[in-house]
Amino acid sequence: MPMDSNAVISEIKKGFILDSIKKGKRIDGRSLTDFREIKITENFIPKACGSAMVELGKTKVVAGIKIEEGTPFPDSPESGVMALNIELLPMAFPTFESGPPSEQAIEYSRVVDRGIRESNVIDTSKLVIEPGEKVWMVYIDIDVLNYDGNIIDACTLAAVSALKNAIVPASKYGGEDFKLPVNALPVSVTMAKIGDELVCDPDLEEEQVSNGRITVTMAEDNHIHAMQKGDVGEFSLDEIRKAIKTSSDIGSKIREKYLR
Amino acid sequence: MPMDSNAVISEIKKGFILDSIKKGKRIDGRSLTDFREIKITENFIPKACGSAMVELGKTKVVAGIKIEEGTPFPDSPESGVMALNIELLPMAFPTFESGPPSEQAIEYSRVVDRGIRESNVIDTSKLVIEPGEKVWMVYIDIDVLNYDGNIIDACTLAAVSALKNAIVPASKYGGEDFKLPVNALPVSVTMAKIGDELVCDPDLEEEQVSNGRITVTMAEDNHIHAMQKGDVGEFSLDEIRKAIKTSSDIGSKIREKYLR
Amino acid sequence: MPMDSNAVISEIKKGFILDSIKKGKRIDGRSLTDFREIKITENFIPKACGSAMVELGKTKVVAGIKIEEGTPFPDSPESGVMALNIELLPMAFPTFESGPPSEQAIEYSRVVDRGIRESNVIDTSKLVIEPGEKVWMVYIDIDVLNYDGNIIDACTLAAVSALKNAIVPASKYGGEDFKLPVNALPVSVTMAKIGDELVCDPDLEEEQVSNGRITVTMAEDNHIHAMQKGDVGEFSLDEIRKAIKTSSDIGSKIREKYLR
Amino acid sequence: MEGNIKLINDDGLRLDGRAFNEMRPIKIQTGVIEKADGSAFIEWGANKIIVAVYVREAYPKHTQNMDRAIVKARYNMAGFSVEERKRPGPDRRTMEISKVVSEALSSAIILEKLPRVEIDVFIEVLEADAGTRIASLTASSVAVADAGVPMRDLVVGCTAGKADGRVVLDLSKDEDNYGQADIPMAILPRTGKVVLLQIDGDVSEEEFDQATSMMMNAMKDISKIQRDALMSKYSIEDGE
Amino acid sequence: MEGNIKLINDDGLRLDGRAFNEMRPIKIQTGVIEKADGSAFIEWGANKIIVAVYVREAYPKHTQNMDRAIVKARYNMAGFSVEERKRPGPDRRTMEISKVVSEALSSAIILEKLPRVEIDVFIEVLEADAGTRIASLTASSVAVADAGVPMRDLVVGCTAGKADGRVVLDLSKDEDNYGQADIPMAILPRTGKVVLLQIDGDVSEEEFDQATSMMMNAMKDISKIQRDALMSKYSIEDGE
Amino acid sequence: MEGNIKLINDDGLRLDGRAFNEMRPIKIQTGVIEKADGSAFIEWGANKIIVAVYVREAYPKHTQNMDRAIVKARYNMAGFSVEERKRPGPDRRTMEISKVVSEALSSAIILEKLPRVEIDVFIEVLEADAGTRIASLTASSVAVADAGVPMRDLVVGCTAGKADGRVVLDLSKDEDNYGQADIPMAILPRTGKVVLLQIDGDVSEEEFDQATSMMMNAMKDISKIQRDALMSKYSIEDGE
Repeated sequence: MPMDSNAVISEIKKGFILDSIKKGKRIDGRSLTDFREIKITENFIPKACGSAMVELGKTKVVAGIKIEEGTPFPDSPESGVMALNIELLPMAFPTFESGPPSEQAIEYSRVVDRGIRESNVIDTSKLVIEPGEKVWMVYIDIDVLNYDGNIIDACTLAAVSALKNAIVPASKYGGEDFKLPVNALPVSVTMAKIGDELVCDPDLEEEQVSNGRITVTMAEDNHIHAMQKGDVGEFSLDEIRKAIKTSSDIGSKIREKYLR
Repeated sequence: MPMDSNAVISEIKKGFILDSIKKGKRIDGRSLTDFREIKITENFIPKACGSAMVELGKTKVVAGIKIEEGTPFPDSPESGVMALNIELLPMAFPTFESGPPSEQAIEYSRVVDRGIRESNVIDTSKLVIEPGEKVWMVYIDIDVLNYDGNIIDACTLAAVSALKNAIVPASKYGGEDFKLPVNALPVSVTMAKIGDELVCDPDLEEEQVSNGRITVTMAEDNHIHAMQKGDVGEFSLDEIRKAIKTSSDIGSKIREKYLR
Repeated sequence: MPMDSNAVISEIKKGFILDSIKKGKRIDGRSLTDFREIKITENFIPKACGSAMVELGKTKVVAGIKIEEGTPFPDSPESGVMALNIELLPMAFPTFESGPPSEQAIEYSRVVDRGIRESNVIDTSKLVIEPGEKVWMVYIDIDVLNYDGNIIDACTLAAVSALKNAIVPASKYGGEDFKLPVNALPVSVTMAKIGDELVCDPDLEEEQVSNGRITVTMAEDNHIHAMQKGDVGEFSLDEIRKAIKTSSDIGSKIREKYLR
Repeated sequence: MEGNIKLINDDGLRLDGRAFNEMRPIKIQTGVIEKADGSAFIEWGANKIIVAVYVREAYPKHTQNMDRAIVKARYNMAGFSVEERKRPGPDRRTMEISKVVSEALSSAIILEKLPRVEIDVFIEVLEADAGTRIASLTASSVAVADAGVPMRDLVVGCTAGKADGRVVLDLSKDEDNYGQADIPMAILPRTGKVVLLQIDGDVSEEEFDQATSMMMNAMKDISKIQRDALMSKYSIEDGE
Repeated sequence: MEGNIKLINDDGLRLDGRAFNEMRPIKIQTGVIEKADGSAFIEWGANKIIVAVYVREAYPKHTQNMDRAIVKARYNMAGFSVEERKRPGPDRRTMEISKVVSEALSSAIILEKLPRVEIDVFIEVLEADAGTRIASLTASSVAVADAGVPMRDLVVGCTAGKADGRVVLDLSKDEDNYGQADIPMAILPRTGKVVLLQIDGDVSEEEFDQATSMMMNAMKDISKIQRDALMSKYSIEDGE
Repeated sequence: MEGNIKLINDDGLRLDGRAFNEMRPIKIQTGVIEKADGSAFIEWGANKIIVAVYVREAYPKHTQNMDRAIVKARYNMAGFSVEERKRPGPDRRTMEISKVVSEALSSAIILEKLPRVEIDVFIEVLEADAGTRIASLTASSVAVADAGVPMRDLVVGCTAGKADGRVVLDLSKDEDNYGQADIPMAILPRTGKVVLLQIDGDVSEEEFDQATSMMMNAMKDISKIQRDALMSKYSIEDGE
């Protein structure tokens, strides 16, 4: 019963997926750059400071934000703190295990974190209460509930959506609540290399037959704020340039449709 | 050689125990409500702030108390701290392992803790040295040295006995030592369901043939301060009411005989 | 392929080593008290506060020192802190594993630590910045890169050499850098009992055929500051006295040649 | 467990407007985790909890009885589920809950029909608002049934407690924090047998009887919500 | 990633005197760990990193594919390797590096020639001065070859980034701390295919192109240093 | 290891009234842990330590020699055993003690008579008052014999040290804290061979000789206490 999320699927199924993609079409009918259906439920967890459930096809994640008072890091006394953590819950897939985060979960967390951090979604310099003493700590926790591929994009969408509706609970500490200022709306676009093609938003089966993954995260400025080549596999520079263009095109559309 | 403390014992022995209990008598001669012989050695560890060794038949536990200065929890600045921890030492039973506490050890700890905490044995509001800054931390550590069943009752007895003789070492911090004020003497009574009967203070073999355990902890007020249904098994409401009565009766006797 | 560092080597090889030692000579040509070639590269890690690479035959270790401001232990407010830690890196030997330090690594660390601490190499009372508040913390970390026997002596040499060239980075905190004062140059001499002989600086194969290890660490005062009988095996009092004399003789020579 | 917050007003109503014996609204939905063998999502007041069940071959351990299924529930709280952000990983409270939930489910599942099988019940509390252990168990029972595991009955649970000295049903967060007792309980409704029961606080025998009769009543309704959620999917075994 | 330190002076030179497209000096030595099957020591600017490789029988795990080798790189930092003393043990950053390095090496090793084999690559950073992941990978590739493992090609890596808004090669520590982007990349030089690539910061498409063409150029030289280090020891497989 | 507390008074007596070569009282009792194969309880001054031994089939590990028994002592301190409450779990000091105690016992047990056997020696320090490692080893040896494990001899131990610059026997807590050296030692009394020896502090060769001859003497008495505790239970093997 247990099946590895990295396992190779049956040769027949694999051939079927590859043949289809060679012809420019995926077995679920999508074009090579189509994302699956995206559904975002903002404020899914009303008691969190901000939250969103994102369904990307059957992939399902919930991001929740907690904002608390804390002390700044000694080397950046005039800066609030942002921490992002993805939990690949054992419920999400047969082979996911309880316990400390796997290398996979950590890689995903760090790629999503970089996309948000480097786009300056949150201006941490505005999250200082008392320089060197007290700052706002923004914890972004993301639960992966069902794993059907492309966790990075689902989590980036969920994190940004949750940040968009987040309230800093200053009244709890004697101040006045205020909306967390959000400066950018980065979108990550992840592509799998299958045969000689790059396909956007791979589902689990596509991930299993792919040779390498590439994620490009861009904000409204169409600059790259995070990029990650992942998994075993190789890309030519041309393929990478194409991936950047695709991210720019598709990412803009997703931003307009789902994040505005 | 290793034998699981939850393992089923031989069918013959099991039948023997069940038959005997059906007739209202246990194989060691006890009635259904009898406890095994109780032996309490107070002040067993003179260097601790309070201590007691309790032998309940062959079950043997040692409770020791350390009282130290510390900082209160942020959400209860005007309250001392009590922490109780049971260690099921690997020496106590062939299958007990070294390492972090098992679910079993944690359940036992929490049931004993609740019985003592909710009876207000210690009035933590009297353990404040400087509100919000400095309070007394009362650590109750209990070592289980030999496991022959009914750890909860042995540990509750040991903890209460140790608290009764505990001294707050204020002189170490420039004050004057004083006796830890003890406001209640809770007694827990644990019963195993064996066949259709409830038997008090089950030994290991009885635990192994039982279908469920129930613990009722009461103080002098004859109110329930902790109750816990444990292990796989089921009880009717009538059985539970009976368990409450038994705890009230037997617990009072134990309190008078061993804790006054 | 994996071979245990404690494993018994082939009976033929073992016989060969034993026979040779019985005749007062070791199979690599050394006399019973000879050390292997010692090579010390001081300041191997320029960015550390002090450092040294030590090669003892093929055994290779790197010691690096970091000195940082910190708070003293509550029970010694007028004393700086020294901490020494040996990592038996998994690269150093086929059976060494990643993860928390093994009992072996901890024993080695503690023996080396005691030799240095008890010789008062560092006068921690001079490492106080503000009594009770701020002191210098001296972290001595030692990486074992290749394990070919006698880690203790290699690490003691590396630690002392690194301390000798260590600079306290006070300018980082607004003061002026100064050389870490070093008061003693302890040398540890480790001997393996092979047959009826004690041989100095055993290599890995000699460790594998030995019956017990003994380390004697002395400083210029020719007093014992650390001694450790290690591994399974037994020594007569005469053998131990001989070990002390050998440490005194050989240790002095090593000190003169390599640490002055 | 005491405070100076008034939990029941002069009209006998609770802070959230409920009567002393009134439940918060409950909704259950099954089949919410596609990869799992069974799953359920429960909303109980502001509690939001998701449960997924995997049925798999048991990995043998020398101390374990392999002639019947092993049930392992793991109760976990999302970082954002509680007032103050929770660090990931189990703690003593969650480990105890995992244990009592596992045992309650074991009492309902026909274990001997599934030798060499492990039933993993993963519980994720997404939003916590008092009574999560019982809401978790109630949903777990539905998720186990949704996975097609043979059960003697669906475990159903409820909580009672004391607020301002009075026995009330289905404690709210404030009542849990400032009340005088907490009594979670779960039963197999066909026989009324109790498979989970804990008390902490101060409860007299009379109060215990009041609390249990209130809960027994309420559990009939909750039981119906469970069965509706499962609809045709679940058919009770002729067991026991 | 921003600061008020001036990283490039009026002559267009960087703080350490390098031109924008100038590498730091690199030295590689093999056979440095006697117990290991292969090893390499790299000095890259002030970085000092040692790598040892063990090739052993894979311990089977039920989820693992045994018809090809498994590559496990473990990147670790010595306590004294960085400005502030590092506590022993992995953290999130080192775990991510271990993963991307493992994957890059896996792309170069002919895994299917080594069924049931585990290739353990232990990386110890003795002194860190920006660019350790790429220096580690570059040395690891040499150490793997030194162990006689069949490879399609030697992985070679390089870093570019942005300092004072300008694309520069082989970031220094200050440029890493106060610059605007970090772009580590590694390729198989025979085909030019990219096996590791990460970006964080702010990089336009044009800047990306500048950075990659600078790195492609530099990697030719680094590749030569690798091959010289291996000398006769390494013979390229007629693979792929 | 230095302080301004005067440890020896003008009459040459120590703070607790003992002469320089006087032991604290020692009591040993066997058969104290019913579930274990062997056990012992030792009171040595104010030290209270309990040891239980389990003899079981060894779980094979690929690196282990299975033709002889493996001895695993685990030294643990109860939370209440020391001045400041100790957190549960091993630390570096307890791990070192576990190792040297295991090795000392291994030197006494006839390991080759018990192939594929693991001898687990669980040591719990209930009250600590200086000299716990030696008291633990002395009791462990009795507990191992109580379990019927074949031994060449009973390991017996003792501690000496320096107080106010003078060699004294069986250090007290104050002497341990404020003295100048600590010398735990253990032997096999039949041959006088040393199986445990550690020193830390400042000890000249002459002082070492004084200390060892004092300890050798004392160990005769301790040895007798061990044998009395075992009484008829223990019969020395005609080994070696």
